[in-house]
Amino acid sequence: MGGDGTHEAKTTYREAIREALREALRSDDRVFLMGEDVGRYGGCFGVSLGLLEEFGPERVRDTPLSESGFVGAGIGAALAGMRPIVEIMTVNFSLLALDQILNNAATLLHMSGGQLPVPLVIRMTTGAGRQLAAQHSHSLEGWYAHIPGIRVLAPATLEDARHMLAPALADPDPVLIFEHGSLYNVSGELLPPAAPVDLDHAAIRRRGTDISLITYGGSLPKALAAADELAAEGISAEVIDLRTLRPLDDAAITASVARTHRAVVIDEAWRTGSLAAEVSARIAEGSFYELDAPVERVCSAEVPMPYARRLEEAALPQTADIVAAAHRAVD
Amino acid sequence: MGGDGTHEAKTTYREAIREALREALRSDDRVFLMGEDVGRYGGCFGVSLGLLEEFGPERVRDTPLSESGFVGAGIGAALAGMRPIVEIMTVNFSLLALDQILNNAATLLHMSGGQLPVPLVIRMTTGAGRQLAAQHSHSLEGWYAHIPGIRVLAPATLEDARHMLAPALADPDPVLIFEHGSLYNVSGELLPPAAPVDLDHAAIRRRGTDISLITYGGSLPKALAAADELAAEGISAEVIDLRTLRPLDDAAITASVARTHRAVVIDEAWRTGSLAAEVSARIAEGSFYELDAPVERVCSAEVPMPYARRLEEAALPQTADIVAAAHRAVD
Amino acid sequence: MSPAHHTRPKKAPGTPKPTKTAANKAATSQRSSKTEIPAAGRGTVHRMDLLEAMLRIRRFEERCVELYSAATIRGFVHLYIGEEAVAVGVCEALTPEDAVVSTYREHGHALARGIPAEAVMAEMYGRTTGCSGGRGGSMHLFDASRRFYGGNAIVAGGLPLAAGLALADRMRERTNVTCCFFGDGAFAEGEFHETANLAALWKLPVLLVCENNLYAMGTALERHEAQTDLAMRAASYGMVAWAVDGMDVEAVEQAARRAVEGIRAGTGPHFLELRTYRFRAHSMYDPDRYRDKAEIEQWKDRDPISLLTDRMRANGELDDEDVARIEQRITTEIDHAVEAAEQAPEEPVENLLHHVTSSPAEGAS
Amino acid sequence: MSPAHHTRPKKAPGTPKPTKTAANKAATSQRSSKTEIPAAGRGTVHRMDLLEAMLRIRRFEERCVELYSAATIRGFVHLYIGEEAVAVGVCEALTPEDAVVSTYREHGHALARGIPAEAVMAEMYGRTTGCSGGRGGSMHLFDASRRFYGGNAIVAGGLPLAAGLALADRMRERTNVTCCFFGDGAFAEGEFHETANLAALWKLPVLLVCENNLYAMGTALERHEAQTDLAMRAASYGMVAWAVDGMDVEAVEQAARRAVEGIRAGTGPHFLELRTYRFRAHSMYDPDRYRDKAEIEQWKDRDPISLLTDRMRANGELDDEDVARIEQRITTEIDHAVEAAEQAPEEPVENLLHHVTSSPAEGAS
Ligand SMILES: Cc1ncc(C[n+]2csc(CCOP(=O)(O)OP(=O)(O)O)c2C)c(N)n1
Ligand SMILES: Cc1ncc(C[n+]2csc(CCOP(=O)(O)OP(=O)(O)O)c2C)c(N)n1
Ligand SMILES: [Mg+2]
Ligand SMILES: [Mg+2]
Repeated sequence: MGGDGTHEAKTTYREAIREALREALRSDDRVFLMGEDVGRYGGCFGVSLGLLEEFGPERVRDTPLSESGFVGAGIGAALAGMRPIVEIMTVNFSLLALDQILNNAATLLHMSGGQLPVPLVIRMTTGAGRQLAAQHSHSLEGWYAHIPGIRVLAPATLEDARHMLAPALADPDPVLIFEHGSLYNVSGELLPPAAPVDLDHAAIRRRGTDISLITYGGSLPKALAAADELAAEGISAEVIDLRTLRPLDDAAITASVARTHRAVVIDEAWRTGSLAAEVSARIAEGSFYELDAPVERVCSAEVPMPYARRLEEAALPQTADIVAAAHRAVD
Repeated sequence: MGGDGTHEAKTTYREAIREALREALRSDDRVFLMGEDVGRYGGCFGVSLGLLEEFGPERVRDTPLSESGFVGAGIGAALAGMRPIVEIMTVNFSLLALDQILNNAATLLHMSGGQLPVPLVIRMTTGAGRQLAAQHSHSLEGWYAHIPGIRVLAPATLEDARHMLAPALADPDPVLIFEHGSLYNVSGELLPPAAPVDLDHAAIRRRGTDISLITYGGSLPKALAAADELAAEGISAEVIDLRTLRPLDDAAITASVARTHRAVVIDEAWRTGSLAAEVSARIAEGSFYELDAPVERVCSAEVPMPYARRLEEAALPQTADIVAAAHRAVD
Repeated sequence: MSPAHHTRPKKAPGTPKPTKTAANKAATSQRSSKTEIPAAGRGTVHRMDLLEAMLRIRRFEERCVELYSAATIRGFVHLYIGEEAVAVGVCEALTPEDAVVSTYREHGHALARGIPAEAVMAEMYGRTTGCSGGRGGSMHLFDASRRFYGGNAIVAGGLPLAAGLALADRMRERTNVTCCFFGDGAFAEGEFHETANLAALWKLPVLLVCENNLYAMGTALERHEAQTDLAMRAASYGMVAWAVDGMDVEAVEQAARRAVEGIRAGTGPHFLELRTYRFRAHSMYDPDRYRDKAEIEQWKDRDPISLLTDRMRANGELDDEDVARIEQRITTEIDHAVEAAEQAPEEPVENLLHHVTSSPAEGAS
Repeated sequence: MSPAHHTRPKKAPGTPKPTKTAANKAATSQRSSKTEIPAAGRGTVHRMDLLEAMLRIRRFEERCVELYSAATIRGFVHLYIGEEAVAVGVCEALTPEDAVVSTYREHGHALARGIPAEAVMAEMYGRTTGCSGGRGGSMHLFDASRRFYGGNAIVAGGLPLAAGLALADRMRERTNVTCCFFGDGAFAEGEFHETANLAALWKLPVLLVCENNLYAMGTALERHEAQTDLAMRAASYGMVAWAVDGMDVEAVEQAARRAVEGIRAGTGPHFLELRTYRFRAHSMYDPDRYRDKAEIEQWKDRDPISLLTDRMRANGELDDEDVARIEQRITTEIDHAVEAAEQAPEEPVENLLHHVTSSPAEGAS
């Protein structure tokens, strides 16, 4: 993460996103933010607090509860020259708009023979961990990463939260941004950008030589904690933050596995059919002769998320599970 | 397949499904069929032709165009003691009902602490190959196979088309059945069932020793054709029909790979995040020391399906692609 | 909008006149354990019963606030304070055979339906004795024995289920009614419209109960609905629809009874718009920045509990002693519920994968 | 239902009176190349123009039947025969700056919007010269230069797009109208309702054009809609809504002009229910078992083309020679379109992954 826990907090993930939104709204009058409760309420998780006051109700636009309707309207507005940022409160509700995303946003450019790019950004909260139970704890970004024609981002650090939005808006095609709910309160010092964020590359968050821990989003802090624990045992773990879930940065994954020869993929989605499955398959297919042990996956248990705290904790990937998986791979 | 091409045709895949529906409607008065145009029209692909006349409009129930509404109604009816068979015309429209399937059908049993099983069957057509272009050519069964709490079936033979429905209806939990559009006209002799179809196991459709071709649904005929070609070259390919996409029959996959040490997974979905990725990952993770070559995947190109015939053919897995993948694995 | 938007239930053309019914035995089982209740009447005893039911919800919710603040119960918790007349009045009109489909703001519905406070409280504690075995939490209360089908955290997600439950009852020739609660916010969701059309087209025995509390989270009705007369909108589907004062429990009960009668008589779905207000924020997370304090105070003047107690006091039907006795009984009940929840077992982690499918040994695929 | 259900457009309260406009230059560019058309008038020349536009669609569709039967064009093909007056009348009221969103039954809309028959035909041949480069096919015609945004094979899927196009125009202070075509079947989809509410709530400059041909595939209107008066249903959102005889191209044009005027004047979305009928099956796949042959014949008596030619002949505005001349011109045009399509190149397979994203070298991730 940008800062360490003991540091004087300078900003939070939430504020970093808000600042990115503010910058976008200030610098391009084609940009507007639209979604349920983004205005008066200040955003379901407080992300857009204050933006209505600054930019007014046309550009910070509260919508009715009509996910398909307003996501589709975002697509239409993008076709007509705007640069909409559509917020879907959480990934759980995005299913109601999935037809619009798959069949229109991701498809119009191709279906029209290249005539109709859709410069749209869709943001949504993802993930579990707050005892919100079965209908409010999904991690479905892997589904979106299946769809040709869109880019899928998962900012896991303050810097990515702050700086991924501008290049996302500059992308002529639809970009989906998944913000893990457990990250909003993460705080730290925001490092000034050395260069514009590059949406094509994964980031090495920690260098290591014995094993690659490959993850993204809300699982990054757990992977880093696991790397700490492993380091204490003398195992040097490299931590790869995928950042962009589509297109995947194959080169970064391959290079890391070429160094470490072992990999654990950590993903909060249900194991079967997760993005972790794709990453695991790519490693085994592409780095077959580099691997010294089977790829390990640490994912959520295949259960609709239970409410009870202990059950939820047991269902989710935890640092201890990552450490155990690394042991299996290394031993 | 049940019969070979030269045989006097006894039945078709379409008729086999119709017969299964007829049997279900006859033998249990809690069963009813509901969906768009299942009645007067006879089913969008003619599957339910004649059933309205036989069972009347209450039990062969045409619905408005309201995928979320009538799928949810199917769930409710199942909760209240019926055994609904809901037809969604095609998987493309199932996105509009995905929230109901994921957040209600698959989840109610768990959320309610075991009080509310949902004995519902949902059928839909899947797949491409008929120049229906980007919005009508999806293969999204892999997404459904990601969801805990449901069973996912893909009948690929006349026998499975005819005999999978009864055990699906007997399952106390939701079962999704994917019928590939290109199979409806497949015809052949229907073999009498030796035993009730077992929904937990994959089937070996052809025995072989050199390589495992693992597939399901509409790709099975292509895999069998590839096995023929390979046999001509002296390569003995085993063809595994997964049949049940969730839960996957790990034992069958593992056993086959233990025999052949090589695998090609064939799946009409887009490659990234496909069910083929899960199968490939499972093989590499579970049969790591058995594999003599990287698992190969033959999937659709990552493109919204183009209309033009040659482009569509190029986008879809073809027999030649399977043969080529097998060569890569064997060489 | 102010309380002035309230109207009394209007008679729609073709509605059956209210008739006597024994239907109110439904969810009162829990309450009736303390005293013998005569068949449905408008009398003192009945009003006392309505009062107690509303107070139970109020005090239960207040206890939730404490427990949530102490981080004892978690997740998203949506309180029903201010809306008690709706759940109590409507559930009074249902029989045990009828079905109820609810939302995430459903403590009130669950209690009014007769689910014991103990089972609801234990659910929020995530204990095995909870009405969903601790797997559901505040937003997912279930009780199959009372045909209480949850508990749905997807706005409008319960509506299609309700249509299906009703369809099954109709196909099995049972005269049950399925009652579905949802908010004004759900009106903007496509699922509401798909369900309304299905229900009206197929003349399903559904009671659609719209709790119009004027807000969907922070978004006021007039900023999420082009046409704010929701009863009129529902009527455009060709179903009977009335707007009712949702703060007056007797008005609610009367309208619900009349609607349920109509539905049982085969006249198809009925729609009630219950004009109400939540006195607290949307959820325990919500700082409630978007509402005018004066508006809230104005509505509190029409507190459904005061409204009923004032009426009863004016009639000489209620005195301080009665109130104290009821309050005492409820306090005991809720204290007991909390204690029981605290002592109840947690599900062992080994059982995590139970109830994923009905087969005992399954879970992961 | 029979043709008797037709009504003339009703004036809704508060609608601006029709005024003269130069707006009809829109999609007529293609036709106007053959002759100088005077400013919008109800005169002979104009009617001749409407006739030619309808005939072009009819003949084009008839050619599609032949080509489909010969397996030259493939996929799902939905013909517009019988409904020509709708596309022609409505498009006549639009300017080139206005936007059009359509359905899978859109050959008529595309031609009426002025997309050359050649580009539409080549699309169905799957050739690079097609209006979607051969990647869309019959259900996905596009032409960005004419603001023709497709072609949507998901019923009701285009409606939210239309709201967004209109929102953008409003935010950029452009006075364009977005016209969205959809069928009666779309009325049952949640997306229609979400869009109708958004459009009415935000007063978006949208013209909602419901082609009520009484069937959604094999399901008759009264078996998919609880309330079959669709204009009334739309009006319940607080938008201006009229039912119009969709077989009378002049009535359609008049209503569309009036609606477009109202929208441009800032009175928010307008809804037109155009009562029409498809003379052929739902698609080329459909054996059409669900309709009464007598019903079809009854509707054919109101063929929009005969209706107009009869009127013109009665007025002495049209003779056999005129008809022959127009037919000849159209035959030539379509023959040419077919020939051109046959000779047009196919996209090389190497370009399969083009246009997946805008970056030139991408495709697979
Ligand atoms: C489909 C969906 N979208 C958004 C949300 C987030 N959300 C939860 S409650 C709520 C407001 C609902 O308002 P209303 O229907 O009026 O019910 P109320 O909370 O007022 O009782 C919202 C937006 C959700 N749960 N489901
Ligand atoms: C969401 C969705 N559901 C089902 C279909 C299959 N389908 C295609 S057209 C059609 C009928 C649509 O009827 P209507 O809207 O009246 O238009 P029409 O074909 O009569 O012009 C159906 C059911 C679809 N394309 N999309
Ligand atoms: Mg509300
Ligand atoms: Mg129609």
